[in-house]
Amino acid sequence: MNSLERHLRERRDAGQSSFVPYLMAGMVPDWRDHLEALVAAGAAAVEVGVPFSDPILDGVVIQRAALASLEAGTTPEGVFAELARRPLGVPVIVMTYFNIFHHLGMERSASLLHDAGVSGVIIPDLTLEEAGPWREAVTGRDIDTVLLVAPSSPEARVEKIARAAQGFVYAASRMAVTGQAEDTGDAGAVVDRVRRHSDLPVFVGIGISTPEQARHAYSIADGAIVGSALVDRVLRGMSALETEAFARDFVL
Amino acid sequence: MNSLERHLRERRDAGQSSFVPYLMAGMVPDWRDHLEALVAAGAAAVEVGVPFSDPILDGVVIQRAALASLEAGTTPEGVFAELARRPLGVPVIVMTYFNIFHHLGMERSASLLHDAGVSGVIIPDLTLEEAGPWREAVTGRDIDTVLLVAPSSPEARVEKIARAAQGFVYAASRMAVTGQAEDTGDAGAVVDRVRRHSDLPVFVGIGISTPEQARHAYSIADGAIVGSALVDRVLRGMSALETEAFARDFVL
Amino acid sequence: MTQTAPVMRDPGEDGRFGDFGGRFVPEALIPACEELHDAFRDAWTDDAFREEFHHVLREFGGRPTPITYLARLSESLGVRVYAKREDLAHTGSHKINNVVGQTLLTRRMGKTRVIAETGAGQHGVATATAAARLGLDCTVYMGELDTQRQALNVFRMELLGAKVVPVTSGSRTLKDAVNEAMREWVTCVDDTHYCLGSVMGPHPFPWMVREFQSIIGHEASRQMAELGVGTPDVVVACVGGGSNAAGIFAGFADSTAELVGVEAAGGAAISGGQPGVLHGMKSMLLQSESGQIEEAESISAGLDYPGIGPEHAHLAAIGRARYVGMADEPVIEALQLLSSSEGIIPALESAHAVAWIAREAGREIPSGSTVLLNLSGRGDKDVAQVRDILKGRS
Amino acid sequence: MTQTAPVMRDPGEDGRFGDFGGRFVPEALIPACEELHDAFRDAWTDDAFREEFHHVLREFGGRPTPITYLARLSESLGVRVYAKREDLAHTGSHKINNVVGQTLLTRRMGKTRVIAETGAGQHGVATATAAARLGLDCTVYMGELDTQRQALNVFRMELLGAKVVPVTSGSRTLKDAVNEAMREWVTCVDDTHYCLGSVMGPHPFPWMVREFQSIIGHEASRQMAELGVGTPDVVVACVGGGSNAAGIFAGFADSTAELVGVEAAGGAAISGGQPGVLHGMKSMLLQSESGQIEEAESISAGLDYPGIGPEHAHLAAIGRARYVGMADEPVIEALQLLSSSEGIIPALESAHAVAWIAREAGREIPSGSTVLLNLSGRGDKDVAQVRDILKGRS
Ligand SMILES: Cc1ncc(COP(=O)(O)O)c(C=O)c1O
Ligand SMILES: Cc1ncc(COP(=O)(O)O)c(C=O)c1O
Repeated sequence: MNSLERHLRERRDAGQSSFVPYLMAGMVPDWRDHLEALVAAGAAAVEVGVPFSDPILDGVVIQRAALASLEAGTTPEGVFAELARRPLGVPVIVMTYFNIFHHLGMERSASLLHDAGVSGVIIPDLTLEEAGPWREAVTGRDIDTVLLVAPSSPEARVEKIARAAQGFVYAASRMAVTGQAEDTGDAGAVVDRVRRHSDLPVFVGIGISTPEQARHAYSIADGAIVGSALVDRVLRGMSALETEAFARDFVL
Repeated sequence: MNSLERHLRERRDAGQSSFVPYLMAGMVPDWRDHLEALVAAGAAAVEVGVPFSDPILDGVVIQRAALASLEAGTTPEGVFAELARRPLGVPVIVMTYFNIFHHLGMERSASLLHDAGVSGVIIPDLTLEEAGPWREAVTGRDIDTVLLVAPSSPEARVEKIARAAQGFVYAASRMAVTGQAEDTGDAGAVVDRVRRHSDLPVFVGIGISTPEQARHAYSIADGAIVGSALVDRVLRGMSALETEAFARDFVL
Repeated sequence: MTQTAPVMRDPGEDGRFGDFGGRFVPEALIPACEELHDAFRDAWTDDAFREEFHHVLREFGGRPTPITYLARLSESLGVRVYAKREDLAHTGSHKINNVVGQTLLTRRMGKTRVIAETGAGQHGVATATAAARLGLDCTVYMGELDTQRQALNVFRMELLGAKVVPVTSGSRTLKDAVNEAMREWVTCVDDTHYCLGSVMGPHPFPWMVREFQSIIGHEASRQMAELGVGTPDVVVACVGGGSNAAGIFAGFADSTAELVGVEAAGGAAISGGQPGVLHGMKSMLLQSESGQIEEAESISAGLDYPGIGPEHAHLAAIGRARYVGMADEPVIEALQLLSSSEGIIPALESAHAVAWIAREAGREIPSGSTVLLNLSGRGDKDVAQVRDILKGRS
Repeated sequence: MTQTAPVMRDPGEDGRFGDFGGRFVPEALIPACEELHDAFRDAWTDDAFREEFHHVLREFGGRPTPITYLARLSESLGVRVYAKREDLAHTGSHKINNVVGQTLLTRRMGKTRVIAETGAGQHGVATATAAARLGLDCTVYMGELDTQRQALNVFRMELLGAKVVPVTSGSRTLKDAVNEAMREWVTCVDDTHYCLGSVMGPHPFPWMVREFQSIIGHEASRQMAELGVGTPDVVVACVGGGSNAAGIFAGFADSTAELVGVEAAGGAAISGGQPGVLHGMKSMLLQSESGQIEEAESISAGLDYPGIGPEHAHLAAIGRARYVGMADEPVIEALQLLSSSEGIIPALESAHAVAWIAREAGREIPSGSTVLLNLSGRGDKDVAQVRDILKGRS
């Protein structure tokens, strides 16, 4: 068991709900400060996006963040170097699209991630069937490859995913791309289905954008992932201090 | 034999070359004065155009005259009425396209032409094969239907046309529409071919635009028809007096 | 069984269709018309020529064009509508049939050049196309106004190697382009064939063009039989000069099918015109009180012709076909209807025929009837215009 | 005789073509991809489905398209060039084959709606066309920049009853339209099929689209035999995503013919790209140093794609086909050449293949060779652009 999973299991077993905020690396010059503010607010782990030109699972907000980051000259290696510079104190999960790692080379990616202290990755366009070589590359590097379950995933598939999952299971609350939604959608049903096949922590994501929604997620699952709601505000100029305050409301 | 043919034969037999000028009725307000000037200058007969919207054997100059005339409101019946008002003293030959007579009705056209004292018609799009009903309509009304021979007309056809011709034979000097040309083209050959089959007067037309060309026509045929050269000048503002002077040069 | 003469027959040496047709041209053109008549008559009885004509239309022109059953339209109208898809022929309309025939004939006559008139540019593009294929010189006369309105088609013809001459006389549109082409032809009959674009003009053009276009009707008649439908109750085509209509009528004139030609209301030579003589033929023409030819007016450039082919005038006179006028408004609606219900954007010309079917289904066309529509061309050329019209409205 | 597996084979459950292909999509789309895979596999082994597919392409799509021997071009180049005339298919290109297949499959899956991406609008118009015919709802995603540059195609799709959604993300062109269509598909997989426009995307799209397009190659192979030519020495097609090339290659991959794909020089994924993952597939892609996808650049909108279908990446890797880049300048010249010598104005895309033949005849293509050109589409859509380019120069 890698450290990410151990950490999250411990929290779960201790009855602690996990708030996992997402920010896009490089989207604002002080993105690193925002990450630290999130940690200060009580994030159980942070998700750090590495921008990709063609983010097919992202809605307009995170697309805009990716564009801003790319325009600022962000590169994957730059992000990893920045993360390596100083530990954040909570597990760092990198979220990006598979081409970033493929292009860099899987071995090299794994080694850079490891050196940066990254303990998990979410690659939304790398599903179980295609993940083999990648998982081999990160093996022995203390990096969990997080898998998603969607409302559309049939039972048999949930079972397969649950069996292969590492770190936690990402339960997509709805058939949608990232964004800010009105409710937690189908999260309950998805979480239930995952639970039937796995005792890993289950986090709800996609659309979670208010403390109320997060609390509802905590009531049905082990944690909530909050991306667009946060990214949107940071893009609009929210300061790191304000980020901390905003984030606190999501922490139980 | 109708009076037009008799008149022209007499001239021919008396060794007189015939100058036959053309003007478009209604092309200028004082078109009638120009006709009288032409007669005063010594025209053996005058050709009077009745404007038609789609004159396929006419070049730009006469097209322009037709347009001007139509825009001035000229109608076939108006032209005939004007011609009927007072005789010009020489035979009048009306030139127009067949639709004008067809539309008016052939019987009615023939009767109006007769009443106007018109003694010949040239209908460039009414060839021998189609002329039957028309020739019947004018029969007994002292109106000759003049036929053309073109450089392209084969021998057998020249013979047929020559046999059916009335008034005179119109020898087209070239494969062209009306206009002002540099020379008398193939006139010599065409006239020769006509003469082999007919003892009617033969007049050369199409492109004849200078006194020299006319004189050359007189040397090989019995007369010359001059249209565009005259029409062009009248359209450009030549007065009736100037028309008389201009025309004199064409009269031998 | 007595054999009766076909309704759409060989008009003989004088090119008469009843009272209409004939050859009303300057004497200078008579030999060329006669040469053409003889050459066509000779070629058309020559199996090798016919085979080459069919071969080129098959391998270059995209024939046979299919017949499409318009299922959704039929359902909504209550009549069974089949479309003969001339829109799929090379260059986008039936025009290719005629120009392939005439250019092959041009070569056979030993001529090296063609001239043509064009209105919006369809026939000009088709002629330039067929000429390019055979390496014939090509000059197209086009009203100056039309060269401006249809600048893209001018460029298209130039791409195809043709020369486009703007005609500045008269109304500077199609009618005058015909006049000018005739005038030009007078000067160059020796090496030049005048490739006329419809079943009009002096004999033998109306007959020859009908014969070349009759491939539409003969194909359609065979295809309707193959589809198990047999003779349709009604055959409908739009009518400008009348070539696509003549082409499809030719396959059904001797059958029980009712034949309907749809003219633009503003160019309805049959219902709004009178007998007259223009462009070398006697036919029905739009004319003023004093016999001047009037301009046709229609949103559809291809139907903007004040006359109609003489054989149509004859078919109307003997009651074998009837001709109706269609206003612009329902034509636009019909274009939208066919596009959205069948995935076929018709030419504005062809949309006239669609509009008549849409209007008369369940009325003049009894419910349950079988209707064969000649879809003479595709609407790509018209899309910008239709957009502007619809935009202008909203 | 041992039976060897076909070169362009069934990529199996995981959709691999050697190192390429696969299915790299959000988890939410996996069931839809699997459903599609199963539905296609089932349909494609169902004679009734295949018969309906062929029937619709025959009676609605204008198939078979002919093969035209390009006599004058061949003479001037010293090689015998035959053109498969996809320009004569309904909507003016090979795109109709794919969309007819996918819309029939949509209905078979019980879905009532399709979405599609489009660049310049060709695939969008084709999808809207096929959807209209079946009465399916249709939404087309189109880069906002493209909706402006190709406003007429937007209107065309609207005429056909489709809704066009401008995509404002990223570079606001084709690449982003695909992204957006994928994103949208995530939200509506239940009743909606994503009708992808080329042999790209996640499995089963590259395979399925190739199978639908293979009708081109199978027809062509039969026709070349009927013409007495047999297997050509070279088969040439332009390559954007690669569907028309895959379609014609499919008829000759197991023959001795050399296969050549011609990419736009500014979008040459094979010669200028590296392996990567985009739009659900692993293939060759234009990428920056750090793995960002780069914009392709070409005068031809249909080749403006930074990737290529995975099977082409595979065919290149195993040496069965080769891929060359072609700059804009010779493409314009090739368009002019084919127009003026054969009376066929090709699409700018297809002109890439013509340009390669014109350049390599007597060089890489030995004199006397037989060349089969896939003329993927007609140039009507490009005429205005070509005019502006040529005008800009003079
Ligand atoms: C598509 C189409 N249909 C019909 C016509 C009208 O011509 P015709 O009546 O000779 O078929 C045209 C003329 O341009 C046309 O382009
Ligand atoms: C005429 C034509 N050819 C080729 C292409 C390129 O697509 P593909 O490579 O999938 O055939 C397009 C795309 O729009 C096209 O319109």
